[in-house]
Amino acid sequence: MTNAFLYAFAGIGLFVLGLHALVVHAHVLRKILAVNVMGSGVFLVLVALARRSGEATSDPVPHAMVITGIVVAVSATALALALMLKLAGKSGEAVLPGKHND
Amino acid sequence: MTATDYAAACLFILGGIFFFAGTAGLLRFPDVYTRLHALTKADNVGLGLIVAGLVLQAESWLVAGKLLLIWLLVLFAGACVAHLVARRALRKGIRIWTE
Amino acid sequence: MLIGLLNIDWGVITIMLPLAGGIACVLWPAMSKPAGLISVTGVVLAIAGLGWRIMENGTYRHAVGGWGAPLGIDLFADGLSLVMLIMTALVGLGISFYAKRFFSPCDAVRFWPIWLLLLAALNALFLSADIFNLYVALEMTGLAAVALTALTGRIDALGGAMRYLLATLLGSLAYLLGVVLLYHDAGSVDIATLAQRIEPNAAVWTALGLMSAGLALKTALFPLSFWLPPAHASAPAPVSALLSALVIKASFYILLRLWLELFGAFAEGVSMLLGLLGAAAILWGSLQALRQTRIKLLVAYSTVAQIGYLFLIYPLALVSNGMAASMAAYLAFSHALAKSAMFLAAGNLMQFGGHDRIADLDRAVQRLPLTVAAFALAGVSIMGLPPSSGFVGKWLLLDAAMSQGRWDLAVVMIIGGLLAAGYIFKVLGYAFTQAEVPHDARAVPAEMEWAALLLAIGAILLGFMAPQIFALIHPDLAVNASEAGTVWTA
Amino acid sequence: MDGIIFLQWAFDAVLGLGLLWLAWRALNSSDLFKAIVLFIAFGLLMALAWVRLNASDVALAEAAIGAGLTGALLLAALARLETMTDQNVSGVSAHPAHPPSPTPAGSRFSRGLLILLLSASTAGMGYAVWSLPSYSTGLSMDVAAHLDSSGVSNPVTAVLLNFRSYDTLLEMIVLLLAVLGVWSLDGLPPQPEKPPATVLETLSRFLTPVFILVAAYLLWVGADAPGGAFQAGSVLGATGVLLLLSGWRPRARLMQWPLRLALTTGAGAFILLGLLTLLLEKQLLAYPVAQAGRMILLLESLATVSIAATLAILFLSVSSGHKMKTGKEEKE
Repeated sequence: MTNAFLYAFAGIGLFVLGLHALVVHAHVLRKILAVNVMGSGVFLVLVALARRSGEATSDPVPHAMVITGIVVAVSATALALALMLKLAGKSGEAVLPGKHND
Repeated sequence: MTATDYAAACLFILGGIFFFAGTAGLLRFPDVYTRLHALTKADNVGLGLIVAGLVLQAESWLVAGKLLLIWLLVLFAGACVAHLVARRALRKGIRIWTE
Repeated sequence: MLIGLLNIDWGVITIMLPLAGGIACVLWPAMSKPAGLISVTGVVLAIAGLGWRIMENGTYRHAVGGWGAPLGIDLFADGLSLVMLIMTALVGLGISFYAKRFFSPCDAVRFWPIWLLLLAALNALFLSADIFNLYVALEMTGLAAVALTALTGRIDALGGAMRYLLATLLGSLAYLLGVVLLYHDAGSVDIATLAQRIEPNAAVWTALGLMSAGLALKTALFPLSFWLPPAHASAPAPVSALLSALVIKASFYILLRLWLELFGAFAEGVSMLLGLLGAAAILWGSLQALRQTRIKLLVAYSTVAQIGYLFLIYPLALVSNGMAASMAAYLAFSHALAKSAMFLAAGNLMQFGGHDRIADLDRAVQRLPLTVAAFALAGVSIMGLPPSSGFVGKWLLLDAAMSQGRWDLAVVMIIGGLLAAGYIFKVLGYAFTQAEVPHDARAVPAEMEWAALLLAIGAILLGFMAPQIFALIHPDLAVNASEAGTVWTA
Repeated sequence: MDGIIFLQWAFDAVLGLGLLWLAWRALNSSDLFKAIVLFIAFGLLMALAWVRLNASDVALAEAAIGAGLTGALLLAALARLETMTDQNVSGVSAHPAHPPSPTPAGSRFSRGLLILLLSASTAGMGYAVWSLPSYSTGLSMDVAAHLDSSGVSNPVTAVLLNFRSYDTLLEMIVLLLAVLGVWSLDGLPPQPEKPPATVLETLSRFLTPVFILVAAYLLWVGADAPGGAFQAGSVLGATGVLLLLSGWRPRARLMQWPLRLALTTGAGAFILLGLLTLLLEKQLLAYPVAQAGRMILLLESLATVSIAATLAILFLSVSSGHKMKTGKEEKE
């Protein structure tokens, strides 16, 4: 079942696209989107590779892990958005203040 | 393949054509109102045809009922959301396209 | 009676007690402070119980749900986990008593539940034997730490917390991708099972790279340390102490555990790289600390430098002399005590003068003698002067470097010590001199001064405890360590 | 049947490329609103990918949480951000365009270096995935062997609520931490309330009972089929979001201890049950086989309440300055 590898490669592509956006963009909302895309990529690799031995074996453990991961991701996103709003409320823009050699 | 399978396949293809037309309309129509028109009309019928095809193949009445429920919910939500989008567009003062 | 106490499953209690305490704080906010103090004290007792059990029965293992690895999740504790837990409990206790007086009632209601959940997350992390469970514990730790960083709501704290959150999420995701590769390579997420099955192949090497990079980012190893100074310097003082003393040790511990159990056997080249980055961290962090004009930023950059020492263990001790676990645990413990004392002392100085500008300390030594003493004693350990624990830890590293002919690393360590002396005496010097503009001074509660001082004294006393700590982790190597512990008297 | 296999291949390839293309567009479009809408579309395609990978449980969770609630949170945050930046700083306008500005340090050289590094790591990770042993059953055999004594017949639910229930306990704490973190940031200026559209009100009035029914169904069916606490909780949470959008606000008394109880009940039930089993069975969260099904249903029901309350309250906090009463108001 090589189709599983197709999704696994797509997952790696998403991870790298997200990483690129996380580094390149200054706006915090874009960085939050980027982290979410990276997370989706990791989850995709996790579930897709569980199917690489064929249809017969469906491993439920990665599925459960991804559900856990999705819930962690939405929690982190909510906290990040609230922080961004508070930061924008104080500084007037949603970018990270002061560059520290990054 | 049995006769119902062929009938279902025809319904799927027909539904697919409606989806395609709706999407083409969404991309090609000139303003938000006509696009909404293309989207909701075509998608409702398209989804209806596909649901009809699936109902033909359904194993039990329970499954068929659930499929119908899905279609009704999509119809309802689609109508409401289209209304909301159109109203917001009108409030924002987006002109209706006229030739 | 005593045997009954021994049978209690103390390891589970160390996690469930602070969780229950945190939930109690959410349900009854008015009871936050007493619930918090009771939970933290309870955790200290539970860890004492766990330590006793480990000394009696050997390593601790608990199959959650009764399934056992690899299907279920195992809790596991050996000497290394135990020392990290003791570090968390003692430093956490000190910081809790400081926080009791530090926060206003409305901040206290927000601080205690998050701190208790953070404590539970740290205990869960040090007790976990499952790499996916470690990911969940790591995310818990990260979210709690970010929430605590932003507690003041000041703009610098918000910026620091935002940067910290993005860095910590990126680090966790890289770690998780490593977990994914290991699971699909070896079919398990249990560390012991993985250790039997893992062979050095492309997937394992990639997992090694991803996990090391992600955890190094979360531990703030130079040059991935950009997020640390703004976050640690802008948080409220007890939170800075928690972050620098405990939170960065969590990701460091996972990395060390993975190297000890899984990667250490074949990844010598990468350990050299980690060591070089550690050396760079010592020099860069110390130089930056020397340049700072505010105490909290100075202490934060000092953390960047001290993390460097922790990573020198990889080339010096992981492969060659098998002392890596005990040296790392001892150094981490020593740094946790000294650094928490320093941040708490800095908090006292800020409360006292209303600012943390080093140049305007204005004879703090006369008005806050206990706080300045705490800073000085913690500084002795950071500089690595005898008889402090910092001396013993760094002497062991230096000894390992010289016996292996790594003169470059030895020189870096000595320069790092001199630079540390420079930045600590810079603060102490201003504490003795009069500022040009006299300041109003506000009273600092005695408990806050004593909390800092006791932690600093702990950092010194740990120097005398080296043989015991080493014996906990490597019973067979204890002789070696007792020589190390007594070397300064010779 | 070669035709079918080819069609499947083509479908998977188009879906994979579509995911990458949507992600790229979402991350690099010039308008933030457009970026978020593309991200939601990306989430829906992800749900489709989960279905293709035979992971229906994940597909449900992704559609409800990944695309639905995350999307609602993002849009609400963007709306607040725009009013806030418009009010506070005259020069900085959020709308219409936040051009995807490069970081100031981004010279052409460092750009090139970044692209080079990322391409190299893509190749490395791709090779690592490709070189994995081609046959692996993971833990599926272990799960299958013990499924009968887990109390449920849906293996994913068995893993989440029994074999690895400790992960789920910690995950409930992560959700609680998100709420505590958001609350501790209070003091945002409240969003002026807009009168909701009547259509939205009708919609929510009609859909609320349907959603509650669906949530209960998902919770119940989770024992044997795709579904369970997370899917049910997120549907219920979405109901809350819809009600909040149509102008409903919980009464102040409801925001006190009833809300606190709802937020903590899932984690609290896990802890109490854990301690009970520790006392009786000497193992944390080890259910007696005969009772396992009932205990899982109990835990899932309470977890559903907590998840729904958490997601709805996160949306409320992000979308309006409507903050929860923290203890300090109670004291003052």
